[in-house]
Amino acid sequence: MTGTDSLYQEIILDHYKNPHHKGLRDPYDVEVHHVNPTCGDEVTLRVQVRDGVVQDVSYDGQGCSISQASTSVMTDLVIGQPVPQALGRAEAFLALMQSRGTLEPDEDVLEDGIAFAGVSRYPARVKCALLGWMAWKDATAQAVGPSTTEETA
Amino acid sequence: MTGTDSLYQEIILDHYKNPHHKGLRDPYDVEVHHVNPTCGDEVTLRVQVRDGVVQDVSYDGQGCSISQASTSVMTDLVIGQPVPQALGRAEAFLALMQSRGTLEPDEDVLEDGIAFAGVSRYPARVKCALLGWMAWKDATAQAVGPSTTEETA
Amino acid sequence: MTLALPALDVQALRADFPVLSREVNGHPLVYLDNASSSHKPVQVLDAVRDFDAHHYSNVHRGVHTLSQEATDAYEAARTTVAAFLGGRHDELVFTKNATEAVNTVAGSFGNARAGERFALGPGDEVCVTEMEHHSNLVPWQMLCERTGATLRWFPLTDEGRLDLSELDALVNERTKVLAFVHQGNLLGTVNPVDVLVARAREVGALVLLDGSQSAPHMPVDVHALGVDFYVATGHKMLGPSGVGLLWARPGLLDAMPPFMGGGSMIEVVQMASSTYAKAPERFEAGTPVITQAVGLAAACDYLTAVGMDRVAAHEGVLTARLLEGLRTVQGVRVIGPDTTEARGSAVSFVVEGVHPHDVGQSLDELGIAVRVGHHCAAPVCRRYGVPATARASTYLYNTEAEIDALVEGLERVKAFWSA
Amino acid sequence: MTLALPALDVQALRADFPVLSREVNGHPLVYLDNASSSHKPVQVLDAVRDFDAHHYSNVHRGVHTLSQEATDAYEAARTTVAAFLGGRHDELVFTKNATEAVNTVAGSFGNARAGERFALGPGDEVCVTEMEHHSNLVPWQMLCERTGATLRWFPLTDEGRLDLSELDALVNERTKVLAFVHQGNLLGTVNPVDVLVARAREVGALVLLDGSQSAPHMPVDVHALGVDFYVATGHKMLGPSGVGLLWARPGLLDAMPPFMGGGSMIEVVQMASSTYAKAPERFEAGTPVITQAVGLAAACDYLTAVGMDRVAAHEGVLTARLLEGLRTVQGVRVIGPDTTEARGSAVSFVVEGVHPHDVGQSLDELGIAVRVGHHCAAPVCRRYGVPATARASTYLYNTEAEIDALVEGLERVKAFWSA
Ligand SMILES: Cc1ncc(COP(=O)(O)O)c(C=O)c1O
Ligand SMILES: Cc1ncc(COP(=O)(O)O)c(C=O)c1O
Repeated sequence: MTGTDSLYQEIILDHYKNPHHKGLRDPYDVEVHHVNPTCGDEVTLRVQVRDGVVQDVSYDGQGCSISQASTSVMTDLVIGQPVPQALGRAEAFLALMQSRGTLEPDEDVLEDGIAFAGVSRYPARVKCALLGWMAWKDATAQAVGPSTTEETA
Repeated sequence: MTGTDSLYQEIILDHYKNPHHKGLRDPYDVEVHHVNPTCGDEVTLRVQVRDGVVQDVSYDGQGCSISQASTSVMTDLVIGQPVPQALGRAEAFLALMQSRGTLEPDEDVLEDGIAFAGVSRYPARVKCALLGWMAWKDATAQAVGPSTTEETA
Repeated sequence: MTLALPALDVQALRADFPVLSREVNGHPLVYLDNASSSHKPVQVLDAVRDFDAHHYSNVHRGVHTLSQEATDAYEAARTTVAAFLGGRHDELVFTKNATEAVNTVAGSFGNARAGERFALGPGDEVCVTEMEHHSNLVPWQMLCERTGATLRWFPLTDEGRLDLSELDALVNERTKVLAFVHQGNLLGTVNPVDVLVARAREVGALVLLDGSQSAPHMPVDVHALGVDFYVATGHKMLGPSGVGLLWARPGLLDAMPPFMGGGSMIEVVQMASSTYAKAPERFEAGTPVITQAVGLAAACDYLTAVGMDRVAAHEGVLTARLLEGLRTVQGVRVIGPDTTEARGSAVSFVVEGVHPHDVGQSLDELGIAVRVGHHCAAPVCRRYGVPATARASTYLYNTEAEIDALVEGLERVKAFWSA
Repeated sequence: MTLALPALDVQALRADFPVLSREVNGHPLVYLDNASSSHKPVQVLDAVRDFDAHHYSNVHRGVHTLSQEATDAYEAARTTVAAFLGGRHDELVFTKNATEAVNTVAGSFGNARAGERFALGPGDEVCVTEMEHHSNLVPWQMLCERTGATLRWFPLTDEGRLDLSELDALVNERTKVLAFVHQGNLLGTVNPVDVLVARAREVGALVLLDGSQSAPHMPVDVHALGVDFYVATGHKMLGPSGVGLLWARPGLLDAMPPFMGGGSMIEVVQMASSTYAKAPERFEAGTPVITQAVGLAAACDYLTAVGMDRVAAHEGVLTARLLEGLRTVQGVRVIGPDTTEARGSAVSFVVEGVHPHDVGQSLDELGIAVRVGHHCAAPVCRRYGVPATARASTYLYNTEAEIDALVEGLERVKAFWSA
């Protein structure tokens, strides 16, 4: 069931079985809860931003291999990055997901994320791959937005 | 455009061009106004019933050849008949119209009405053929019904 | 008439439409009932059958291959149809017909869940015209009955045009929505969208344009038209029955409450209450009109390949010939504009002394299909003092010879009925 | 298992369904997503194409030959489909899907124009069950929100059945309508219609039965069932997408106000207001789903020729084998009844440690199509503590070998994901 053509690249399976940065941690600025209504997958995600840098991202949730692995890869890609760079990576990942298999991903930008290129050919799974990223974008926007202080937990 | 197969039998054309009993007359018990919403055809029809016999039917209206001729034939068939017999003829005509070309009409009962047998193969025209008959049934039911006296004009 | 474009190769086009080689009552079929519904080329028939036979499945709901193929086809159809009208993918809702599309919009007004622009109540006004198809009239009547708003309408001139002399009074500060037809289905009139939209903008009214007769027959760019909503229906534009469309200016759909509840239009469902998906899904409750959307996209592709400007030019030629021909038949009166200026290809007429039903039936005996009746526009008949009309309406596959056959047929009909 | 009837010749049937000879990912397609949507035999594909290619026209509106042929075909389809369910011609409304049918009924309640039996307001109750498809839940939620009525529901037992212990409390004197599913689409449960109808009769509540999953899979006689409304959807019963149906007990439709306004549903239209046609036309605003109704009738003819009792018996055999097979796969848990008693052929399950999405995707790599997700019944998933399920659902064309392929496939999926 694997192979170069398969959705389930080794990198994805590795992240799924051994997710990075999983488990909710303190301290954090913002916590969000996102749900994929079409399949019931959900993620609770925390973000801490300091001096314009993504200090930490932690999360918990349930979901399929794609959503779990994608969230794990996302934490690797954004933790420690200045917010604009991290957002750039999120945009690059989003573009890749919407490409329907037509984009050649840039390994320098997306690292392990390139393993998801094949997912873009499976429209039903694109939302899975984006669940964690969308939660992170939402939480980060809140954390850096003007209303940060009021909205933090 | 005529012929044994055509909708437009000679009998129908004759009644259309020289309608019987046309024009509204006094005296009458009940007057009704019926409309065929799909084509805008309309008929105003008066009925007088005496001692259980259809004394007179008079009418005016606008409509296609089928509705005009059918109303003309109807007046021939019901005027002078006892109400039950007249209603029987109405039922026979209705059955013919709904037969989709499968009924052999009884000339003793329907007289010139048998010329309409072909109309039953044209569902869009069946309503035309029934307009005058339905108006007559309605008016007659009112004329002989328990509430006759209140409802007459 | 000189054309800016190379004319259509109508004979070649006709070969794509199987029904056009039929005989009716011993005569070659002359199909002039296109304003009621059009026929489908083999390209559409094949797209429908191929999809149903090999790629069909329910959409939006599965990870298996067929379900992905079907979802891809359905969403690609949305893109194609939206683009055909100058719109974008997520601005387009598939409905079962234009009627459902109008009802969806009308249902949003005066609904507590809707955005502010959809507030409607006593004292507010809804404006339509006297030339509307029942499908763009009755939903607004029902809305006014439900909300207590007042229905107003533009009257018609003797020539079959909107009487705009009271424009500023009819569309005023109380007007919340102005709904009108792009091209009238009985009169054939093409309305001055720009004038009406400009006035609606002045007073802040939303504009719904009924494009059921314009999408099939002329190039349409919804953004350029400047309207807020545009509806059309697949079966009149070479597509299957059972599919219509609602296009809306970005932002509007998201402010509208759902019209129907059910599968696919939801976000989170609890037993006690639910939240709803974004547009367009919010307005596509239940299993959508999947195959029909695929068929409609194939129809749009066909029309695009032919070129909508060429379709319009071809119909212009036919309409001119038809109006001219009718003028030669004594006792024929055209209901609607009698020149090709700002008019489409639906031409209604009455024949003195012969009821429209009899005109239609007698023409059918010659193989000529026209429509007779009130054409779902009863108030127009009333306005022009006729119980009904006969209507000939052409499309890209009709020929000048067919126009001539109709004109000649009318002479025979007259002869028969005056015999 | 002994059958009272000669078994189906499944191989012969399969030849009628073009898609079944497809390969998916290098394997023969094993289509087990029938509860979501079914495939169409060539008999239906041909009926659709032949009608569209040679007899199509708009209906109810013309005297010309094509329009008469189309009207005949459409109305004959109404008779056929009604008869398939034990109903009569004028008791049946064609909609675009089951969802529209439910919304049409729900829309009648609490409407000032509706008959007394449709009165609904604060203090009144609407009763559903926890196993409803969103399409038979959300419309009732919207109705309660609109009218202030209270929504109540039957909970489910651990075995996947309706918990009827509070029957008399849940269906009481305040209950105006009881809407429930005949055969659950996620659980496969067949509900005791007689018990629920008897109680509804005691308190005078109207009963809507959602037959979306029963019409395709078992003999149905709406009059014998004793319900007031029955809805179903064409695409799940070998018919095209884009057509559903609403059957109603005589007298009820005529007491209901129209759901949508437009062409064909009217009687007399004036600019200021209109009167409406009788049922069924009153509920078919605009150009109806003409070709789709013709296709659905062809599907009913096909099912009738096979015999609905034989379809049910065949699926009973497959379901028994499936339940047995799943029992052999360690870590698989069936959500819903685990015997064939009072259950249909939709079988939901979860695989320990493997998310349903991954189960479905991995099975697809073996050519096996099952559906995964909440199956438009999110509350059922919540009830059984799972985010989603995988669901295998058979139909008349499935074989025992395909069941075995699924069971074997699940072993391979498990092996892959636990590697
Ligand atoms: C039980 C049940 N009810 C209602 C529906 C809705 O049918 P449709 O989506 O065709 O409207 C479905 C299927 O989707 C179903 O399984
Ligand atoms: C101008 C116009 N509007 C609306 C409609 C309604 O379209 P449909 O019946 O497909 O909903 C039609 C045609 O019937 C039409 O000609």
